[in-house]
Amino acid sequence: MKEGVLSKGVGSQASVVRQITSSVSEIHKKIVGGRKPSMRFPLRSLSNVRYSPKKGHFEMVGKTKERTLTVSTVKTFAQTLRMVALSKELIETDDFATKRDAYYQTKNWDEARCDDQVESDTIMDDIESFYGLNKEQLGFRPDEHGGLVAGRLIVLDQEQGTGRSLEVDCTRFGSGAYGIPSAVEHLGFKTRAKFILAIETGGMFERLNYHRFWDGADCILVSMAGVPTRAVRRFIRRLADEKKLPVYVFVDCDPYGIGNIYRTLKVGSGNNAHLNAFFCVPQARFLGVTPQDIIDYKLPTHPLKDVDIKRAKDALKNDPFFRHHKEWTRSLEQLLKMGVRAEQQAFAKFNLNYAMNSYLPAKLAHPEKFLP
Amino acid sequence: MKEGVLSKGVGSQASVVRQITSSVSEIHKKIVGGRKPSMRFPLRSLSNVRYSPKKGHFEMVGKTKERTLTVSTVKTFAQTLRMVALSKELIETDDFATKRDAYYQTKNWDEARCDDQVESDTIMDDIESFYGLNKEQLGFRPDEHGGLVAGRLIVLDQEQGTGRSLEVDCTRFGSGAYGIPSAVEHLGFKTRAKFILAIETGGMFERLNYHRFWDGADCILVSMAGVPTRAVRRFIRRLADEKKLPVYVFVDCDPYGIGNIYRTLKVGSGNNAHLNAFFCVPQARFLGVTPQDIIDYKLPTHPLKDVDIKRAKDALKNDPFFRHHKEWTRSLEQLLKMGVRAEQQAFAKFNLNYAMNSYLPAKLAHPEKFLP
Amino acid sequence: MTRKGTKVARHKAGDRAADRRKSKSARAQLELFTAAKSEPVKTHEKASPAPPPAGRPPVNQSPLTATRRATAEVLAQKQREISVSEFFVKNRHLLGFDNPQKALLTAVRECVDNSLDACSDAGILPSLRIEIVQRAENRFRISVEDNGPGIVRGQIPKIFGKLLYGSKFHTLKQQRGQQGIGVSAAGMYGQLTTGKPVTILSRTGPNAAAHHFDVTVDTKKNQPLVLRDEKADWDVKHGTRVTIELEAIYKRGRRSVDDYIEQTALANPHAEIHYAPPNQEALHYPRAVSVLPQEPKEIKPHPYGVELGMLMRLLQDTPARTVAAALKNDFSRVSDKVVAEVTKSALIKPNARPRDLTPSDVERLHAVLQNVKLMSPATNCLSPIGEESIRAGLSKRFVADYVDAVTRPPSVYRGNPFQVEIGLAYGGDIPADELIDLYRLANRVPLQYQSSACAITKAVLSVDWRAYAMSMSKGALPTGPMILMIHIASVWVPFTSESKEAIAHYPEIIRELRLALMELGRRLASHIRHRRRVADEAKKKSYIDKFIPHIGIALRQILALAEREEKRIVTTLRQTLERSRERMV
Amino acid sequence: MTRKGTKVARHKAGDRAADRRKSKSARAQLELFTAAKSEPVKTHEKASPAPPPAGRPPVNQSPLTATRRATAEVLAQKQREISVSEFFVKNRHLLGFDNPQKALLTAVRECVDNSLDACSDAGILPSLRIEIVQRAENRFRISVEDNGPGIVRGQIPKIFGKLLYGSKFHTLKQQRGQQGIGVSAAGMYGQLTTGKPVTILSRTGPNAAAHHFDVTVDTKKNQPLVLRDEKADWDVKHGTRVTIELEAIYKRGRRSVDDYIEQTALANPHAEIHYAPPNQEALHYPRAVSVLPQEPKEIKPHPYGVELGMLMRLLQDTPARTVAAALKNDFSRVSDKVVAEVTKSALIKPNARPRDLTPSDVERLHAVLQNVKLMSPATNCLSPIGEESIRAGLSKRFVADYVDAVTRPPSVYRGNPFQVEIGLAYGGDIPADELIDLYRLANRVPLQYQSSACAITKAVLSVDWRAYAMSMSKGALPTGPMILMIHIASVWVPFTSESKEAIAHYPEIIRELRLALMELGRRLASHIRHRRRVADEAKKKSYIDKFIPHIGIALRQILALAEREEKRIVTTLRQTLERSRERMV
Repeated sequence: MKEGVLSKGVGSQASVVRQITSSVSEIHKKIVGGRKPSMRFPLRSLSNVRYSPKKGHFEMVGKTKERTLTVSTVKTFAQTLRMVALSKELIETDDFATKRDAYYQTKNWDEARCDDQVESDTIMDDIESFYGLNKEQLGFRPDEHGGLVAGRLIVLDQEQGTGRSLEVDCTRFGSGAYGIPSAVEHLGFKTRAKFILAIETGGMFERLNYHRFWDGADCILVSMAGVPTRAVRRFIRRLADEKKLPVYVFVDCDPYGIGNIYRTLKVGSGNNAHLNAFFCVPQARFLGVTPQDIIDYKLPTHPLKDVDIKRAKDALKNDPFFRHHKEWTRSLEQLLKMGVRAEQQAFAKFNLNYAMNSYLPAKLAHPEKFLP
Repeated sequence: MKEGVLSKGVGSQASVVRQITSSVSEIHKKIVGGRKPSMRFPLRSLSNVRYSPKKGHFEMVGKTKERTLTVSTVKTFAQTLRMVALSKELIETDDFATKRDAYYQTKNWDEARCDDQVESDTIMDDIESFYGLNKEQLGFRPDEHGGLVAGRLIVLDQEQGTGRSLEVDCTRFGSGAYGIPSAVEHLGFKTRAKFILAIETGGMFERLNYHRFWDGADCILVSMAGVPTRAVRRFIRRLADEKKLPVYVFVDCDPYGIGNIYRTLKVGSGNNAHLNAFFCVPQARFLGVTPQDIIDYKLPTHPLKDVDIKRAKDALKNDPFFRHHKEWTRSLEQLLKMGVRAEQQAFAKFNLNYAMNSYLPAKLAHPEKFLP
Repeated sequence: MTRKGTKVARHKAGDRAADRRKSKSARAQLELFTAAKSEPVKTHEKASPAPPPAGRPPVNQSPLTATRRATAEVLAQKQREISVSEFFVKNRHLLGFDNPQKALLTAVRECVDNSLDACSDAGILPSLRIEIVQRAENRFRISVEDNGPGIVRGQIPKIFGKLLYGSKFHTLKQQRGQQGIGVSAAGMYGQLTTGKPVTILSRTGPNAAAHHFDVTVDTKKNQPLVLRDEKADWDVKHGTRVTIELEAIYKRGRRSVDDYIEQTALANPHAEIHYAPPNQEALHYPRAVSVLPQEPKEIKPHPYGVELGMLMRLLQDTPARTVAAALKNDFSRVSDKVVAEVTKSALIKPNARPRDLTPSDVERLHAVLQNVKLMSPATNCLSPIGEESIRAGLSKRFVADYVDAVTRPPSVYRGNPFQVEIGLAYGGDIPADELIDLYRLANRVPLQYQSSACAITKAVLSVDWRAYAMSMSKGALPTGPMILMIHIASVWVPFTSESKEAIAHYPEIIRELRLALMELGRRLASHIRHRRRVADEAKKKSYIDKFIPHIGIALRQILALAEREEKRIVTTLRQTLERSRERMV
Repeated sequence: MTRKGTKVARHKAGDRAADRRKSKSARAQLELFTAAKSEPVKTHEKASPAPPPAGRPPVNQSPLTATRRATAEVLAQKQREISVSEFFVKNRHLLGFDNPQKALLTAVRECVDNSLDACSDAGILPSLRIEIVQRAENRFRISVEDNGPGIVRGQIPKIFGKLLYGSKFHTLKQQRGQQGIGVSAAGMYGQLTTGKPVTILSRTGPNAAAHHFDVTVDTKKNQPLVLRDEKADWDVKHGTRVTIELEAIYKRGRRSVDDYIEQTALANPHAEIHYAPPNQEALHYPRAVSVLPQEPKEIKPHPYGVELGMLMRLLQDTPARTVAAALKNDFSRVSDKVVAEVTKSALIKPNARPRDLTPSDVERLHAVLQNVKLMSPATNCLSPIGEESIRAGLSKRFVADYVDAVTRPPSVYRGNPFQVEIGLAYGGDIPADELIDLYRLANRVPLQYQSSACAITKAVLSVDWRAYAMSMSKGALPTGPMILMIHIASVWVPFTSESKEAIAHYPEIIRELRLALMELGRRLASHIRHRRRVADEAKKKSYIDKFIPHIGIALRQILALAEREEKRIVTTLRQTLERSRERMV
């Protein structure tokens, strides 16, 4: 058991098992009493979401739906309970199942089996929101992971089986890096870094790591490789929370880098609002590349594609986060007016290490100017 | 300079610089003599490729094309030479440029600049085949990397700047893993493992790593996450060559897992034959999942999609590798006849650790039965 | 213009000039031609069109009138009347004789139409015998025999040897034939392609003799030429047999004669048909209904849609003494009340003499007539197939889950009554993943060509079938296990061409079609939904058995219960759910 | 059949039965109807069609003949001749009067065709004045005035008041009008929709009086009705003005009258046109060529494609004494040698009397005539626009980089000579990213409707334009900066309908079109390639200046050379390359 690393409160393994047992006991009692049990879930749709500037992420408004056990719902009810049983077993045996694994597990449920993974994923989402816990706490993991770390950080883990503590020193991997596992709840951290730098592309991450940028700048580098996965977001969040570190984000200057990568990292996504409390990083700030940087640094650009323009206009019109922050509204409008985008690697035009030697130091001297 | 880790022969940094200087001196002499210089490249097309069962990979037959400096070729010639100049500078300053970086560097070449990355990539491919070296040896790197390692392996690297040696112990990452850098030429290895297990999905890799499968089985686990990148292939190749380790491959049983992932890892790809000498892993053997496994283990399956069927029929008809090995011909025909595919995670149906506790041990007891 | 283009062109021009030199009057023209070539000609300015000259400049009296070739007097001598037969010989594609395959179908159809119409007029349940015999590779002999009233001897030559001759053109009632062109045109086509006359055998009753005629058309005069006229032995009590030999191609499948005859049987359930296709087994379509359709009655035109010029003409020609009488006698559905209302609005005295009305009087009258509220035309001029018969026919022909039909009440376009009826078959053996089949019929005659140009197709496409649980792509017929049979009955079916292949897009017709389609669509959708509900119910009931055990398993696993407790959960829960189901139903 | 479907249907059937009760004769029918409903009817078996009865069973003599409604004699009394005017009043969509917008175009076109033909016959360079005046919301008055030869007084009523009357139908030569229907049909449409007669003003020469006629058509008789016939003052020396008032809609843009007139000017560069559209500035299209096109000559039919029936008829009617003479006199291009060859092959004596030939003689003769080698028909019956004039017209109308034209030699379909010519304009201001514009012309008359049904469109689609450096999607016209103007001249243009909108798909015509298109395509492709080569050459030359300095830079960097050495590299290399370029050119 990994209780040692986990906090004892909400979400600890023992408390999850307690939550499960007590909720299922309720159902048991109702059934035996000849009544129809029911479960109440927060509504997982955009209509139940708002942006909370205070909490810094999208949160649910509180609309719920109740699912009562009837002839129409008996299949879903049975599937949900069997999935809860699997979750309890995983926690108790200290194992995990990826979403795909769980899908294959349902193949043993005869008529109650899932026909595709969408079906089992939905059941998992239901359970997640029912208990107010995240999948990882329930013993499930996403299939995707990814995300590399280098720099002034020691990750605390333990050996499975022996339970022996491990210290993973992220300064000691040379040109390699530390690969973030798909579940990070059990990890601990030791660091004296001043900030976390989250980077869009593997190319830029490698350059900074290769030249040990983290050494001079006293920081932790995280490669997101596109839109960050749940594991990467949760890793950054836990690290930033526990060690009170600011998080700076360095992505391409285009509606994808701003609207998808940065926004998802910082405030989460609209249709998974029940998870944002775990998976967003409200302390994130936007270092660059900003539209103004394109002008100031005369960066080589490419024209905005139709899909870029649509994405930016959508963000300005519908996204509560961008609409809340006037600085962002101005910047996105500026970008649309300029009609171009620029990549973080565009600095390579001047020289290969310009971003590292000139741009980042200049920016990092004034974090107060970062976009929110 | 990293000469310490690199071998002194062909491909060492000094020898690459010598190769460049001497070839360009030739060109210089011709120009000054009023003659038109030329460069000779191996032809990079399928017509110049055959499968060498002895070498275990696709190799070039030896057709070449000559490019003489004329009015029509002057642009490409100028671009090629400028790219060579960049390569030499990278090696001498012990730096590197990703393919994207290099594209941005061309933006300084005024009229000779590249309009898109395809153009600069082609020039890079030309240089690669002209010198018979790989990009990484020339100071270039792919933008994509990825690939994680765990298990009984110590990677030897050194600190950039200080030059201090580093030992990265891949048993000490806990639930995390070692992320392979995009260039691996400079790495060294220490290991007593008995084999390398290359795994298609991150999910299966995590499961095996989490349960320290490498501990009992005495092996090195590599997560390929789909078709392996150049870095992953080169990493496995160098490790297997230097340490004389067999490589077992564990992928989904479908035409993509067999025809794309496994085949690319083992023999390389047809249209990059000039690189296969570096990037393929001829010692790789196919552990599973085999079509026969589907029957033997009664695995849950999905029907083959049209694209799967097309891919398998193509392989049977056109792929020299599969055509050479009768065992493969039989297996692919069997798969087509069954009309289904199965994933490596399908074993999760029986129980989550069935693949680890039952399937893999049974298979590993008889590596001689693996498909070639 | 490139060098190359010009060079080739000059060469050609040179050739032509050389040709010209051979003709007597060429010299002058040649010089003019050369002049025109070397001197750039001033022309109409694209960018800024010249403003019109002030006033009216005289038309340019060409300076070249010296070369005039003919005077008005010379031209006048060439003016001649053209016979309608000559006209249609040159334009036979207008009548459906575009190509040998279509010609076969058209010829058979014209004969069958005539036979069915004759039986209908005479009140005889039709019994047809259709035979196609191959005579050479591209030559066939068709013969159509009926048990109709026969044709009196004196009429036979004109009916088969003269175009635009017949009984139907001036009659406002529902008939298959309309213009007195069809069967004589089929004969003319045969004559043109094989040189053979049309052969007619006809007998008007058991006491009359049967007559055998061979007839061709004298196309210059549009008059019959009788090659044979004799009495004959014929063991048929009354009826007519027409035989035509023609150049043709016989093919099976869609749009074939076979297909046409099958659809004809479907649309005429009261007819019996024997059909002997070339080189194949004969087919027999027995009668499905042993009662004649109601006889369509002849009617007068309805005022809606009558055109101004027509009304003027009518008021000139009427024998009636007053406007009121003229309106009442010459139109249907014009009552005294309507006359009073109409004449008042148009500021005309009802007892004015029709010929005394000024053009502007008539214009006002015409405008008022279009807007006054009138009864729909009498329905008895139309003879729809009827919902029962359509459903019976479809049920017989197709293995379907669901068959429905709608016959709309009669309506009117441009003064012509018409009526729309639609049959629908759904499910069963009908292919579910293809575009639906659409059978188009006009006055019980199947339409096989030009589907895309037809108002029927347009109406089907204009309905959003996705609202009725069918799938449908933009611009295409819906997809699904459905067949539509659409019949338009009218005293005058507005075909887009003489070959009677497609119906013109009159808004009134499309509106009626849409109403019928949407009614059927709604009923179909409710059928499909009902069927789905029934299936859902059954499925849900089975859920209790299937899934409750899993709730038991899960609870036992999570709460570590005993097996006995698991069984109790399953039993109790089943009772609870079945109780509540009973309450629901 | 579901419960629901049946229920609704029964209800309706009940309604109809109730209606019927009101009619006198309904009782008996109603009983029959009920019987038919309750008793399942035996029918044709779908799965196993009954085998044909052995022998020939007698046709079913219906047991219900007691209800016969009419006898052959009664029916015979209704038979009547139908006037062609009546026919076309009911079927006016066949003549292009489908809707008010198209009616306007058709009426203008018929008048303009007549004027241009008259000028051509008389050898006068045409000068037309076309005017359209709006009289009410949907009412217009068109008038077309020409400087033609005029019409003699006695002919005016028939030309404008009788359908199928004219000089052109029996004449084998290239003309715009063909059947003597057009202008009288336009007048008849005007009369029908507005009640107004056609007004004609005509004068045959400076010494003759001008006549003013108002004429309508008596549709029952297809005869003119003259409402006015008087002398008039008219300051025009010779010519005709026709005025028609009609219900119409005027719109601008594609397929408009404006468009038609512009294309007419393009196809008739020898004509001057003044055009005053309604409520807008007038336009003037001056003459582009001051020479009359060659006069098309009348010819005899060519033997190719003459049909068997036609040949039989001809041999019956000919005044010639021998078969040889008949063939030589009544056909064009039949020489003595041809006669000898043909009669020998057909086993016929050349001096046999034509009337003595048996039908099988004629059949053999017909077969032989189709296969014998004959000269193409005389070209002088056709009057193509000509390559020069087409190029001149296109150059004037469009800002293009490249203009080309091909006039094919005359060819023949079904005995009718025809000739294809095509103009092509490419590049310049013509939009590059749209489907090409296609102008279709027949005997110099623009065709504006039914493009997709036309042989011209089919031929353009059948050519693979991608082979000629254009882009093209399946089933669509090519895309690119190109305009095609395609003219078919023939003594008889085979339109698919009377409204002259599309040309029928004769293989001979499509073949000629394809040959002309492919010739133009090849020349266009070589033009485009040449232009690309020129551009490439220029680009390569600039390469020397642009890229050699980069080779200098690279070499200096790699080999660590001095700046002086870099300059030497650049200079030497430039000399080397320029030397070899000179050798190449």
